[in-house]
Amino acid sequence: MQEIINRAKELLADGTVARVLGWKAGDLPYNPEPAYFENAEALSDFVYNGFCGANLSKYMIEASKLEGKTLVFLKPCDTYSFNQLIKEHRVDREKAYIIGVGCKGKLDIEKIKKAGIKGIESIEGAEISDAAETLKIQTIYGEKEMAYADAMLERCHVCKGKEHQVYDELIGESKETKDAELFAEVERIEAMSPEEKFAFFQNELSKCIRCNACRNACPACNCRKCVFDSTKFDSAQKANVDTFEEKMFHIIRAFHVAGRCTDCGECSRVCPQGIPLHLFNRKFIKDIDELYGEYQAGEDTESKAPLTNFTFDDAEPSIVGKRG
Amino acid sequence: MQRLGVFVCHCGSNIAATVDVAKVAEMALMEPGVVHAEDYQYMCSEAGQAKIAEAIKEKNLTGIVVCSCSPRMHEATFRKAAERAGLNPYMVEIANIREHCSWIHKDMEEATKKAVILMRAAVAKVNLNTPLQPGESRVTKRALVIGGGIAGIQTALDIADAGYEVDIVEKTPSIGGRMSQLDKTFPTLDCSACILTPKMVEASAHEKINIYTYSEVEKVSGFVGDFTVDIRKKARHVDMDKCTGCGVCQEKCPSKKAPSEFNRGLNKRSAIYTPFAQAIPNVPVIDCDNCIKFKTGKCGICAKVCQAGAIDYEQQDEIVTQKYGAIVVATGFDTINLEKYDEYAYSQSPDVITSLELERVMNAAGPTHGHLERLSDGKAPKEIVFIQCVGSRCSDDRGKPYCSKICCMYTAKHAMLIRDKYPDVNVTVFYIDVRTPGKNFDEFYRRAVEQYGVNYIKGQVGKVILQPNGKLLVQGADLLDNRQILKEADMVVLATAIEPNPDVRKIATMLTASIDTNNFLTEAHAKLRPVESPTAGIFLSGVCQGPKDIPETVAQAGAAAVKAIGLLAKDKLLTNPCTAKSDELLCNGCSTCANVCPYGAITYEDKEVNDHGIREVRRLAVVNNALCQGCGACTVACPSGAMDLQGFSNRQIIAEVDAICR
Amino acid sequence: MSIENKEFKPKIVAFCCNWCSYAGADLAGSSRLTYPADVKIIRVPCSCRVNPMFILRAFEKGADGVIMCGCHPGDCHYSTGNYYARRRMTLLFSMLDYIGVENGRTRVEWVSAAEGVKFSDTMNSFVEKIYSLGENVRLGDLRCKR
Amino acid sequence: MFKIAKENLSALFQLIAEKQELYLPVKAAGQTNFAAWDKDAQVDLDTLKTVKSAKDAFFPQSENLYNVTKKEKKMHIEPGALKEQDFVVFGMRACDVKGVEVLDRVFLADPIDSFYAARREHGTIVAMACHEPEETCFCKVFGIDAAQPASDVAAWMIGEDLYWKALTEKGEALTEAVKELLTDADEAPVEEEKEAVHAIVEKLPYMNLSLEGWNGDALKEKFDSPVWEELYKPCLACGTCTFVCPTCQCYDIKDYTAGESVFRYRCWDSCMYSDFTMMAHGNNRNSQMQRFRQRFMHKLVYYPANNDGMYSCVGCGRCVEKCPSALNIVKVVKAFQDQGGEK
Repeated sequence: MQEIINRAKELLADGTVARVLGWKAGDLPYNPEPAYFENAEALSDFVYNGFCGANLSKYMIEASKLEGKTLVFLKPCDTYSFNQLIKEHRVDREKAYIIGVGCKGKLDIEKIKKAGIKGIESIEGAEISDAAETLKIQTIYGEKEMAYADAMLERCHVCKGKEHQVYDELIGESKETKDAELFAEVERIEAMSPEEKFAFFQNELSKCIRCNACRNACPACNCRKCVFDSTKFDSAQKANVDTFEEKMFHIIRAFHVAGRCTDCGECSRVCPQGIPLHLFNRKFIKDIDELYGEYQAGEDTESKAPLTNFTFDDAEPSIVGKRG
Repeated sequence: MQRLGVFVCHCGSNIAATVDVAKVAEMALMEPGVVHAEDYQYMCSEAGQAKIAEAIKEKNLTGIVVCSCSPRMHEATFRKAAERAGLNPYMVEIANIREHCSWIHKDMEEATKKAVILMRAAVAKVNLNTPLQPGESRVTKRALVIGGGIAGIQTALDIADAGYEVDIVEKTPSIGGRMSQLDKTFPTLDCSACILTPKMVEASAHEKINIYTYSEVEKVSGFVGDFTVDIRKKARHVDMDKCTGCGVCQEKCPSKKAPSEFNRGLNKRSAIYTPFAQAIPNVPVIDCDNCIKFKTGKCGICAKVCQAGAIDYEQQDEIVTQKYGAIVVATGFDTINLEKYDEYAYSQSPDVITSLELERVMNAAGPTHGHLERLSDGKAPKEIVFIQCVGSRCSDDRGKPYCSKICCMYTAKHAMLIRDKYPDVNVTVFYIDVRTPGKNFDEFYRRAVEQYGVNYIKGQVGKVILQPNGKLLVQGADLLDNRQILKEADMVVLATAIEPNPDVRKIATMLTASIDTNNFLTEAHAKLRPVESPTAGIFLSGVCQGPKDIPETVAQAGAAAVKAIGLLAKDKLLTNPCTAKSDELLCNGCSTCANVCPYGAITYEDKEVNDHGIREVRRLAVVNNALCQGCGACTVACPSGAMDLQGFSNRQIIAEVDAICR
Repeated sequence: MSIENKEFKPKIVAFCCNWCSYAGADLAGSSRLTYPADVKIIRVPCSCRVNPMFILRAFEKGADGVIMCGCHPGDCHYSTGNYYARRRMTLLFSMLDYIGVENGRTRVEWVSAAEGVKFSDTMNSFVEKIYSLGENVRLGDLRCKR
Repeated sequence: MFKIAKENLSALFQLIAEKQELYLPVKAAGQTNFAAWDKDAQVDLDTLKTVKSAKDAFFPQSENLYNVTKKEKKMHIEPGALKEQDFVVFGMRACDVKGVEVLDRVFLADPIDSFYAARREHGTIVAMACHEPEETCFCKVFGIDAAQPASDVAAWMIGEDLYWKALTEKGEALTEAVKELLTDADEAPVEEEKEAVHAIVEKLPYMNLSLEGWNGDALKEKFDSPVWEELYKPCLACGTCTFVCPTCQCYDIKDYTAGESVFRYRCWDSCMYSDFTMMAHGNNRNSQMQRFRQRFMHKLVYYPANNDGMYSCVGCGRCVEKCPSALNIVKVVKAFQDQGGEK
């Protein structure tokens, strides 16, 4: 981490960048927040550890409007989002100085708490430099332990890989974290009967409180004004009823980001109700891969997105239900 | 709030027999905004239209719904009627209660219920209609023809004769195209050059025609009536103005090893060359890849021998930018590559040739000076086998699924000419079907069989084997006699499938003209608009649209010219107002809409906006109304809903959905 | 066509492109080829104008089936619109299937202006399917059912 | 003081539900939220904080105000039904109970919100003392005793028993109604439990948070502080903090068109949303900084100014746990301390 801070200070000092976008230590062991640092002194609060899950690429939309370059720290998966934003002309590559930072999987405080660990005072083993496989958690109610992997965000278990897709320089080592099949969960649902599928999603979505955290955290949901906030479709209802609105919202949201979603997992990370929202996006990713050829949004800034592309012999919609 | 009128047509008994029209009118009065409703015998009649006009004026209507036949039938009628009464024509909606209701339902109650719902949907929509004004755009009175074959020449001549400037852009050093490579033409056996050359001369001499040979279209922007095109004039290294066409340079050129394109590579040409004797312009080009001066820096003989001093080794490519009102594509065809058809021994024996190569062999200006001889040993062939449908009508991916259309006739021509000139040569034709629709075509084919004794065998050839004695063993089947045939031949001629010129893909992309799976340009309507591209202002001439023979090509070239002339004759174009429109405050500038626009109608501008007090410069989508055809692809691609389609807006369609589902 | 549940009158929305399918529906009409009155057609310029939101909206407001018809691939009046529509609808239908909406409540059919028979056959078979599936309870908003 | 064995709780719930509606923390799809009880419900009294607070019981996220039905061209208006059925909310915490008091001051002040008033009238709150407060808790900062909820009935889960004490008339009535399942109990274990909880509370990291300088008079100096400009930056403008908050009370009124009738309903809104103060002329808060500032100014300055110094934050810590950008009211208060915003 010191290496990162030193480099940031250098780049600030030599005028390469006007500010630094990174994470600032929180007041609890697990709540660092995205933050701008304007000078070397401020960087004393800089932190980069296992709880820095937030994808900073979306913040670069606003940062692109500022004077001068912004130094931004991106994890390997964040760089896909950044590329996608370049493709959509939402960020200015020239305004960004990207340091790709290593990643050994990001932690999910919800998982730690779900394991019954509460009253947390400190957490050891979450530093990027730690090689520890186990988190040592000091709580008011005694010392607890949890395997690092068990506390990892879902997305890290199906990691796309630790290669940065876009950067100016790289700092820090990464560790492979993929230990699950990307589409395993989707396949499990696909194998259900329609009644089971419906019950599953009804159950999950009835938790939705329409807080829009998924949307607002999503780097692909970067519309200046969301269609669900505008009058264009008469769709700004905001009601929390357990029948249809959530489904409409989540299906359309997934559809709007289909072919653009890099599967960064922010939607599921931020959902206060723990709805596995990535299951929507990942279903589209799986369909696109199967029907139109493998496609990874954000791998480049040029290729045609699957929904703005076609081939003459694409599958017919009637293929739905015919596939195994 | 709108003030709406609803007019329910009886259509005699066509509607009234099944739908309670009075009830529909009565129910209409319950709908929001409706202040007037009536039914009438024939709404489209003079009297019916007068009723509409009267109601519009008397009740100050802001919009109307006509419940009648299909909008495809009378939407225009009622729009005009409304316009005459002072209403914007786009404030009219039609509820189709005839084709979609009275004609298909028998039960009156059921049909009436449905008619009411269709009426409600139309009322719900028109409540959200806004007056639309067609835009205007200017027309540049100049046409571009891409391709200088017979199609391009004919189109250019017809347009020029109508008094408009025309530019022809031809990729090769001369106009003339494929037709210039042909020896004779079916079914009259005229000499191809004899009928083509006068056309070439006429085109080059025409004061309204400007020919860019050895040039290619580099970039196209703009839209119908106002295209801007960059044309790359490739460096010829010969000054067009100075050259007298004497030909000495070509004679003296020491590099004579380049395969002659004109003769399909069957013989060689010099590095400085005109493709053929009648070339227009009669100015050679230097083929830098084969020129010793360009390769080694030494030589320069052509410059020394040129008395006109026309040779210019320093010449560079030049870009000419020109504006056009209409563009005609006439890029023609080529024969397919035969590498996937190894069974015919094309790559193994020089005596297996394509039909186009045979044209050159039989032509007096060709590699054999018109003598029919084997290219391997120069001997006169005694046995010639023609194989039809090589790569045409093919069900696998080696060839083309379509019929190349011209092969049956030219093969009959070749067979006939050979039998006529060399009666001792046996000619056998293996065919799947013989297709001879066309004036005097079947008579021509029958003459080949009956008068000239050409041996036609219905059946396919499985293999051609090059034998050690240099002869070719043709293994085929006679399907009528159901037997295998082994035939020894001196020459085999392959009726090779034709395909659109490979460059057409690039050109289609530049023009945003669509092409089909076989790379043929798509017409706006297969039957009713066969020479227009779906992209306004782009017209199709010749084989780029589909396989054709010469008379058809010339006919289509004329038709394309007429369509282009029809466009150029206008001073201004009215544009369809039902176009896409972007809401500046919602636009993300993400380019998704432009990526799906088939017309290239969407561009981006950096523009300052005032978004509720926040002033900033944003990248915004701008729709060119002259280019936009109103398909709506962009509206769905746009995630924020910034892009909407006027006349079929999101809210209008949703209002219809709601009205139907309520 | 056998319709057993006589009480159930489905609401079916058909989006038809102006150039092919709407004309095909007109041809079905002028050929007097019947199909149930449950089908109501909405005219759109092209199948690529059909937003998934329209389809979900129809279900939300109580539709029991939604069908979209357009020009055959390759024949689009706007040359490529239906290719985009095909991908969009494939993905949307796949998602609906994934969340447990009965297969068959949505359909895409390519109907040319010359295919009046195909249009009426399509509508007949689609309506029959919707009758067999019964009322749409999984996607509707309850407020619309009161 | 009464008690009931833990194993008899389902019998208690059954008994309550026979006469009244019963809402309590129920675990569904992995999360615990207040929901109506039924015999299959997975009641979860161990989770300290439900994701959403119990606010819904009195101020539902969406609530129909009236229906308009069109008959021909005439409108028929049918007001939404007021709550008539008695109900019990079981398992709220001390902070959430205090949250209801915050709502009361808004909705029961003139003009009285009849929908809310009806729910308050018919609702009885059984609140549970916290057994193991968590690091995100800071109710004590607002003078709340986690071990002694100020509800109709206060309850303590101690060992295998739930201790039960009615504190109000409503509480007495409920106690009477379920008396058959309760047995008399000694207060001593409860006092012991309270002490233990108080001891834990003292150890919590936010215990020493000082609200000095935050009051109704601090408007100008706080409003104009440059601190906001730094603080808001990570905010994603979602409504998570608002919707999990037990005291946020803003709502929007919208129409839903369903066939022939229109439902006019209200639903929670969030001051974090860009269209929150959107009006015909535009928006008077057109930056996220202004919106962000609004939420905390309201909780710590405007509300106290209008409510005798009472803050509209109860220290439940839900926003601390749920903010996707790890922002929260504690960080705001601390930032002002650090920056000397109140000096």
